[in-house]
Amino acid sequence: MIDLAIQVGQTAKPEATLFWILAPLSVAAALGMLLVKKAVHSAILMAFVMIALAVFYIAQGAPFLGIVQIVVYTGAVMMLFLFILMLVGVDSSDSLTETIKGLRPTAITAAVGFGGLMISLLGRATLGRNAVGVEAANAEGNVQGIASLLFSTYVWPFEVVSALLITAALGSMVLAHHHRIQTRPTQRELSIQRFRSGSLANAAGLPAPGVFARHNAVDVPALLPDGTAAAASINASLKARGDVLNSSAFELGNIDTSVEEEK
Amino acid sequence: MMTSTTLVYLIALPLAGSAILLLAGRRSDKWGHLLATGLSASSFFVGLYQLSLMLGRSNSERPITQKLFEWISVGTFKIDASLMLDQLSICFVLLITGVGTLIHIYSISYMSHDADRRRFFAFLNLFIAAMLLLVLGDSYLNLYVGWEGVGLASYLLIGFWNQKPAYATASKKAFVMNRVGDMGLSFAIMIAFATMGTVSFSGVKAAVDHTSTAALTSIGIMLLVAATGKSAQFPLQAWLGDAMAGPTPVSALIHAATMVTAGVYLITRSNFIFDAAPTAQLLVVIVGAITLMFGALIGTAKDDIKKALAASTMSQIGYMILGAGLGPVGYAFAIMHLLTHGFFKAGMFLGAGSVMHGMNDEVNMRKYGALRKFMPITFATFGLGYLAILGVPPFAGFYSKDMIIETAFNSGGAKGIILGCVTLLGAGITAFYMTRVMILTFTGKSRWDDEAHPHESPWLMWLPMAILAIGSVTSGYLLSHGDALVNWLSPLFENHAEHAELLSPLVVSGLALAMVAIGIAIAFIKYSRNEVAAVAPTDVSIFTTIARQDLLQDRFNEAVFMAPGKVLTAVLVKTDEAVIDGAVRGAGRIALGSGSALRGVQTGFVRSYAALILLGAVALVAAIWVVTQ
Amino acid sequence: MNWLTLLMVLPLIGSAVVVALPKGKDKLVKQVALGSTLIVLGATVAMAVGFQRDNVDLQYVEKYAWIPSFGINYALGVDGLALILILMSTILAPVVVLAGWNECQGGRWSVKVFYILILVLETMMIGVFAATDVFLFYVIFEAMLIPVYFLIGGYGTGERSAAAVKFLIYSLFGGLMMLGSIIALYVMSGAQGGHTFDLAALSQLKMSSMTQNLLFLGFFIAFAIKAPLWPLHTWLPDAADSATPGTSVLLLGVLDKVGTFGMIRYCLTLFPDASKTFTPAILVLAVISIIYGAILAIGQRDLKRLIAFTSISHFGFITLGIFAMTSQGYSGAALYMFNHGFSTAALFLVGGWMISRRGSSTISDFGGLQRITPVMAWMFFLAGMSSLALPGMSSFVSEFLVLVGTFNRYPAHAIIATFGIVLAALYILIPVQKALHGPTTPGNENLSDLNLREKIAIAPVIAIILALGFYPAPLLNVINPAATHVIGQLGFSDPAPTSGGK
Amino acid sequence: MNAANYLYLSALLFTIGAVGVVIRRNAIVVFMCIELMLNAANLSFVTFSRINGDLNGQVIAFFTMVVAACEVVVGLAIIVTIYRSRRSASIDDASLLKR
Repeated sequence: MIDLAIQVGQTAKPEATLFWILAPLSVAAALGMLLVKKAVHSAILMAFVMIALAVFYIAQGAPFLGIVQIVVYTGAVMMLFLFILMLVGVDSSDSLTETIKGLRPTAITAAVGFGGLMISLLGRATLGRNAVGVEAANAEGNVQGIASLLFSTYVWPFEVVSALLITAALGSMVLAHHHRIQTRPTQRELSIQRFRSGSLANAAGLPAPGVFARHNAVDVPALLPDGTAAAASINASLKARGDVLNSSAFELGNIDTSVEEEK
Repeated sequence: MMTSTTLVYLIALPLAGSAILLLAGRRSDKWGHLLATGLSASSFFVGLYQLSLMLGRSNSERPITQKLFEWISVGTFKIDASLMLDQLSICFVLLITGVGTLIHIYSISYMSHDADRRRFFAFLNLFIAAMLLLVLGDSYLNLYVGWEGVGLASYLLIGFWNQKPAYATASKKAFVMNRVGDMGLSFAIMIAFATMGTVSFSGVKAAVDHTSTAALTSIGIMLLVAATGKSAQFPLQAWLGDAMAGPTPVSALIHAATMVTAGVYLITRSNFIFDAAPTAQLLVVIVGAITLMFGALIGTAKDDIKKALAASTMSQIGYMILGAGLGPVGYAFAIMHLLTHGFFKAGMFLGAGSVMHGMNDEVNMRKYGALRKFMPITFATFGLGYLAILGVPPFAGFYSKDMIIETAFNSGGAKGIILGCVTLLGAGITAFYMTRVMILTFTGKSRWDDEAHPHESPWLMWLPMAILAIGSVTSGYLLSHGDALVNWLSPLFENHAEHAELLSPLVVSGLALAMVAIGIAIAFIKYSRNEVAAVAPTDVSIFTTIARQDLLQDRFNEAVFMAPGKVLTAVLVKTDEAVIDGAVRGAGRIALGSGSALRGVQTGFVRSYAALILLGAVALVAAIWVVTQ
Repeated sequence: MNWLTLLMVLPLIGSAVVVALPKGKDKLVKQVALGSTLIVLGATVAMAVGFQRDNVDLQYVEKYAWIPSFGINYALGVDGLALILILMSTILAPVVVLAGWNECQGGRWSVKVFYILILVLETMMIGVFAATDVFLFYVIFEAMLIPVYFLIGGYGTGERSAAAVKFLIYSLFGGLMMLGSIIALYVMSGAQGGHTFDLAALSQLKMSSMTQNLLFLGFFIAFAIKAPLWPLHTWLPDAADSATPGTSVLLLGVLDKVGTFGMIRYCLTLFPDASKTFTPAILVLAVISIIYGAILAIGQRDLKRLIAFTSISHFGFITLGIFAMTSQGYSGAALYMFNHGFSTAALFLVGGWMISRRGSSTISDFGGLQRITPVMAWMFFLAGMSSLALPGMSSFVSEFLVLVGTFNRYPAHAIIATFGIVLAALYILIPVQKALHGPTTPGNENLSDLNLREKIAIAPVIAIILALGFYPAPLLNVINPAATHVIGQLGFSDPAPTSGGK
Repeated sequence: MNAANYLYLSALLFTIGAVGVVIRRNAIVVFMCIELMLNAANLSFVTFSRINGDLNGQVIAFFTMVVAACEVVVGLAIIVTIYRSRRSASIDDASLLKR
């Protein structure tokens, strides 16, 4: 497939076709990123743009970068994004109404100005009218060409960047690491604490979430003897995410008890 | 010129006394006054020794110098700390140390009840040293050091009882007005250096011939300004009356006999300049004439015995300045009057001090009266001084003052007649106000308060008075006998052409005595025949009122200098805060204001920062777009 | 032997010892600080003894490469002027330490910090006068602000923070101007034979008169702020008002001298033509400073502010002398710098003792001190007499030389400036009368007189003032050769006597 | 085919990314928009590489990717940390840096 892409890229016509199909699509996807409410959808559209760019790289004689784009970006980085999205709530959707006064018109005006000026500038430039092409540079293969540059001219930046990578990895570990201020209480301590607290209501531990015939999951609160929902039976983070179901459907009053009466 | 190695002791002895007394502090309370008196006397003996040496030398070899060290030397501006003693300075040296020693002796008793007597003697010694430096310095700059030194001593002594605010103010006034005069001396030195390249007396004297009259006139006028400041001459006379705040011996020594005559010394010393600058010389005469009338008129209205004597001093120095302004003929007579005046005025001041001593420090003459019986010695010595200042023959003033009047008449033309009449009139008024002082103080009925117990002063006080009285009687005759002083000083001054004599000496003496007689008669009629009120009457003529206010000199200074000065100061202080510092603070406020205005941009929302970055990028691209157009 | 480096290192060693001392030993800290400053003084005197008076070249020259790639050297050397200013600084340092034994109390930080700041400042005071590399000079010039900033802001009184910030911003503004000029000089030196910051080399640069004028202004504004010259003076009263007396002494006595020293060392040497172009304007500013400072001093109610304004007047005299371009004016100005250090030190130290005893710096709160505390009153009086340039005090010699030197070339300026001596009498005698004379005002009855430590501290200052008043030759002999040299380099010679046009 | 077309595309994508950074509130989306801008820049680099006929542009693009990867790692860690304390991924909630 790579060879095919190279072949397509080397002839002008197929490349143009490829460009005029993929470019509008990627612009549309990029615009979509701005407009969709759910972050997951944005991520999918982003992935599309990245793959489209990878194709462009390959088409322009940079197969190594194109592959790296797909493997590193679309593969690793986007996965990381999705992973974090799962962590903070896949389903949460943004409100697209603007809260900071005047920001959106400013941004759009600036963007139109920026884009317009850039395109005007590019149009004025004489660049690219007669591209040299990287065929000569890629004579010994694109990977070899990049490698020879990386390990000669750019060896120092290369080393620095490697240091940066390690530092970044360490840094993210430090950031993500939750620093404990006190020692973790033991089971024994927790139990003592429960019994000594003001009420004995929770002495036996928090109630388990509801277990019902029609729905058996941690997102439904248990019912108390008087039939009301026990808020304490739901995990706090579920509550924070808003992923708690209403348990009213399982309340005593709403269940048909006629059979018992017959006895 | 011959050199000497002993001149410095004249100054060093009293200076050492002052330093020892000030540094030793209370430890020297017991013997400090004796040490100071002894050092002053020993300085006097050094002076006598120098005089004896000088008498033994011929006229041209009499001046001697002593170079101590190189004081200032920058480029061509070379000033040695060196002393010069000539015929003129020896007169002053003996006057200063002689009268000074007598006044030291007097003060031992006069100040015996004062807790700070030691400090008083330290200041007196400091004054003697500074005054000697003034008359011994061999250049204008050395003179300047002594000039300001006596100003400092005068300031310290006028303000000796500075716990009284009025006295402290009086001392400050004296110092500041003296500084105005000092400024004149500074200018004179600067002009002399700029035009002649030297400021030593001998150098300037040699350079006079090569110097333009304009430069000499400006130097002369500036020297005159200096003289008016130090000698309380018009228009810088206002401080002298207030200077009577100091203890009476100070008034006698500094503000009558020595320091205030420094202006006369300066003009006489600079005779070569004034002789070559007639305009300046004329101004000297005018200042002298105005002041002698000014002082005399003030003297007629003063009830404070010391202020009346101070006015008299001002007037008498006016005579001296006038004499010195008359050119070569007048210099010697000015000095002669200076010396005789030193005796009789110091004697009278000490007499006044003696009266105050007996009268609980009362100074108002209207509260005296009939003291003749209680203070016979004081009366006698004061009376001799009185006769001397009037110019009654054969007392000292007769010789010296009549000479000045005669010279004035003979100075030629309308100027001579005007000056002669002014001096004659001054003599008449002097007779009037001095007689008034005598009558109010010593004769008539007693008008003093009950708690006053007038008594004669102890011998330590009347002895100096007696010696000075002897001087008032004899000094005139001794100095003028065979033209002794004139001949003594003549080598210093240019030989002069004799003027045609307008009036003969005999006529002048007759006229002067007639004026004196008239003055005495008026005073007798006014004060001896009528009852004198113990409280000054208020329903007096406008002239008396003005004279009592020192001819409005203070009001003039207040209105013309002090009030505008205060306004200027206040305005400038406000301006400095509001405008100059205001501009600085304004710049700060603009920075602060623009900062807090721009702070509005910092909303804390990352997205608005991002929008700003985007705008910045747009601006950058736009700039590129424009540049690459 | 590298005397100058030794002088600069000694206080640093002292401050290192102070750092190493354990906490709570305040007295020991003070003793160490005093000892170090005395050792520095001894070394300075030893160095001064070996100074060749008639040699107009820089002496005790040291030069080591510091940042070779920019042509920056650690280069030191002194001429007569720098020598006496270093001497003045090192004499004042122990005096200040001894006089202000307790003034670090009430500060934001500890006693140790106070003395570390003082000692570090002393190093810089020496360095700023000794530097012959413009870059080194600039670095020290700016770095000196730091200890002073903390001394004012940390140990002062009243609105000390505001005053410290005002001082800092004013000075930084001037420093920035100078930095611009220095960079321009550096760039130009690159085009004319190699990049350098060496003062001697830079003074040989050729530049257009426009360039020279602009660069001159950059330097001059920095120095005019330091000096301070009207109308750039308003930081000084505030700073002096808030600083402790000791800090004020170092600030007015030494740091401000950097301004006038810089005018001679840098403005005149680097830009002779521009100096001549701007001389008329500068002379006018100097005369305005003299009169304006004096009048404002008369109008002050606060003792410290009054002293600050008298200094503005005195700096006017120094500037006048420098730009009069005569040997008398130059020598007078140089001597004035030295003398002013001591007369201001005396005023500030005694004034500071009065203020700390009375707990107020308003002049009218005092009264009758001459009867209660005679020694203190006498010292204040003598300091005042020195400030009004009474003959016999050292300041008279310098002030008169400045006036005579100015009169020779610019009579009108000299005449107006001379009116300053009458105003000086007023601005000294008014506080003397209010504070020392008159009846004892309530609240003053129990003030104590100077103790032995204070007497020992003030005695050398007064002794120097009096001794140099009668015998200034030791200093003049050091200054004079440099004076003739500098004036000659600018193409001037003393005017000959004019004979008044005859 | 004119290589400049890629540059136009790059400019458009960059602009869209910039707008996204400004108007979206979700920190993760903002982050993705930043990635979009970086990618747009990379496209330019690759295109310039082609126009100039040497591989330097591609190497720079490669470096950009590495740096972007670092940035993502750290940035997402920050987002997680903020989320942990504030229970929100909206960047408007982290507005402590205000007057």
